[in-house]
Amino acid sequence: MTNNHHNSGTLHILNKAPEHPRFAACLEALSPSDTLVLIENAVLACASVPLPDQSLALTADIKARGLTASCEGIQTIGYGDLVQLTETHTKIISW
Amino acid sequence: MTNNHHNSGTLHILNKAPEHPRFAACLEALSPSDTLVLIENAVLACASVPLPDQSLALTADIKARGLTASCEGIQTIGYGDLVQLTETHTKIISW
Amino acid sequence: MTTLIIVDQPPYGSWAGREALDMVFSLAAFDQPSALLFIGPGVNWLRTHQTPAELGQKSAEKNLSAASLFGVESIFADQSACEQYRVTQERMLPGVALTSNIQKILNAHNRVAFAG
Amino acid sequence: MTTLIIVDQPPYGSWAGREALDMVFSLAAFDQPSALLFIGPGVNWLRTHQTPAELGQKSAEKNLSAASLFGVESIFADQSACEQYRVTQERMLPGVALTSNIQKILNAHNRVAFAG
Amino acid sequence: MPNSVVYTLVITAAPWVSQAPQTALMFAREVLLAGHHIDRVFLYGEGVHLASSLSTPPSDEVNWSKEWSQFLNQHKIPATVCIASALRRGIIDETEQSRYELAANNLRMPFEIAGLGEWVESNLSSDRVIYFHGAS
Amino acid sequence: MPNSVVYTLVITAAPWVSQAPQTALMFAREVLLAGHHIDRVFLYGEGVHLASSLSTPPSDEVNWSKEWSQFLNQHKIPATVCIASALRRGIIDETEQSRYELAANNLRMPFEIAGLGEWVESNLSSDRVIYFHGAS
Repeated sequence: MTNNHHNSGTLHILNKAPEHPRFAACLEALSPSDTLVLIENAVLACASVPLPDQSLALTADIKARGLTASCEGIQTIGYGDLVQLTETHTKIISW
Repeated sequence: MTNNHHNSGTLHILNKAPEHPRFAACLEALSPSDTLVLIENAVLACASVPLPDQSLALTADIKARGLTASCEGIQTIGYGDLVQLTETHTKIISW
Repeated sequence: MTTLIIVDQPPYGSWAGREALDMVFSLAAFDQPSALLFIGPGVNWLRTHQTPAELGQKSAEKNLSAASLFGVESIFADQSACEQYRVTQERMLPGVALTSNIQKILNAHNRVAFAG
Repeated sequence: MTTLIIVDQPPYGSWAGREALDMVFSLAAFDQPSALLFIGPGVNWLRTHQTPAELGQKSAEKNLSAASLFGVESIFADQSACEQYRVTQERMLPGVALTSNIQKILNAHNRVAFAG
Repeated sequence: MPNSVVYTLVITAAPWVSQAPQTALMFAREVLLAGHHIDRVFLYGEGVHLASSLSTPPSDEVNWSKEWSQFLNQHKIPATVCIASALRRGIIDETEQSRYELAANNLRMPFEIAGLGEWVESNLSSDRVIYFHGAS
Repeated sequence: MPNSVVYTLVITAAPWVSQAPQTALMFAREVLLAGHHIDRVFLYGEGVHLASSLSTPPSDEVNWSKEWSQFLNQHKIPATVCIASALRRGIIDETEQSRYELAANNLRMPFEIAGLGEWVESNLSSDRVIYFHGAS
């Protein structure tokens, strides 16, 4: 999270629950060099579906939903880290 | 559509597109004696997914979406027919 | 004549679940029998250890815990959705009846509604 | 720098698609390059013979037909969604480019957004 | 009329977002045409926006709030807006305006603000309670 | 500051319906903390309800409209409400009130009503345009 150089991949910000059609659409659109941040309802995926390696999840949303124990396999970040990711990625898609 | 005696099955009114999780939930909940009415976005199912025999669809919604030709396999009804179905069914679920 | 209210939206991301609970609380306040059914991602309401302070929202868990106090007859949950979301027995609010037959629950209630 | 607006909601049942089109029309009005991508049930925007008079809504088909007049660069649609919803070539608005590679379309545009 | 049925209609989604208020209006007209009775229309959740007096769609579009209001007035059908849903969403009548010292009110006539108790009562007094939800 | 980035934030979903305005506010605070700049906040579609001056949640709940308004005032960030979205949904300022002869206005300060042209301009003048959508 600390490097300041620009990333050529796309930053995908996903806030939908895994059942929402846009969840699958987002995962299909992911290229290997992209980064995926799960926020809001999307963090429920940590407990339920396999996620690509380049996935991160917002800590506050995980804690709210009682998912801290279920999300041990995924890197969690704060709102400030999310800002930093939007700084290092020139291209961002909110799903 | 003309019988006036009460129907013991449930009338299901479904307005979600086939991708919406509630669409599948509704179809799973359908008992053989139930009736399903597709309205609004749900009429898109006529063009895309197999539907149970007890399905009806609202004509106005089909026409709006240019689906008249695609919906030939399904019985279509007007708003007045829908009212009549709510009259003959004592139990109704809107999905 | 028990009214069954279905919750299929998860907490925090939207208000739909809270508005479903308000319906159930109102029925109870007027001594009308009511029950709740959680399906799909709605079962995430039932997980314990929710700590939403950082989001600035009140706890959905506490909100729901009031249900049995307020006189809601039954709280049902779809077993396969609970398994899918790993809402296991030891991480689940007490008093929830798991079901693998939604159709049966729906047929057992005369009035069935979603909040939105 | 072309802005790509994605539509994944069908017409009439919600306003999301119309608000996506308004974004594209605004870009065009200010001479900014824009494109549209229809995915999922959003491809139902592209079907001809829409007659919504009975619903009291304006035609989504006519709304979209204005897109090329207003200077929208490209209209893309997901081929498999078109097949799923039987939006066949003879029942499709003219000027739509079918794609089987959404990722490529997204990568070709610097700014990509949904209306809601 | 022996076969007359008493309906309550509940609308939970907003105009210009969903088709729910439109479908509900088409349905309501046919209910009356069939000789039935509408006990009450209840707006809940996002549905409360239908009761805004300030909605101003383009002049070539139907104003669903106005259409509903005319229908309710014409047939003297009571229409209730859930108070908890309305306050959060900024749908305010004169009483709430003065209670909360707000600068304006925006509840369209003949809608009235009241609690979910009215919905509970409709559940008891109506033969059918029909819900009109949003599509998303 | 060589690494300062200029942001536009677009909110397309309403408070007390979605989490979008909350997430957007947390994000916006961190943008400023990181030394970046917010060029504009743009409310579109359902997001325009965030600009209602009449939202009155229960006193033990956060008032997201008020929180946003205080944040915008404190940091002198321009906030635009899309006029087409706002008029349909009954979010009205004094100008539109008199233009359409409406009984009230309900736009919360410092939000201003303007066209999508402001969004187009932000697309050109900002380094990043970040969207906050609803979850349903």
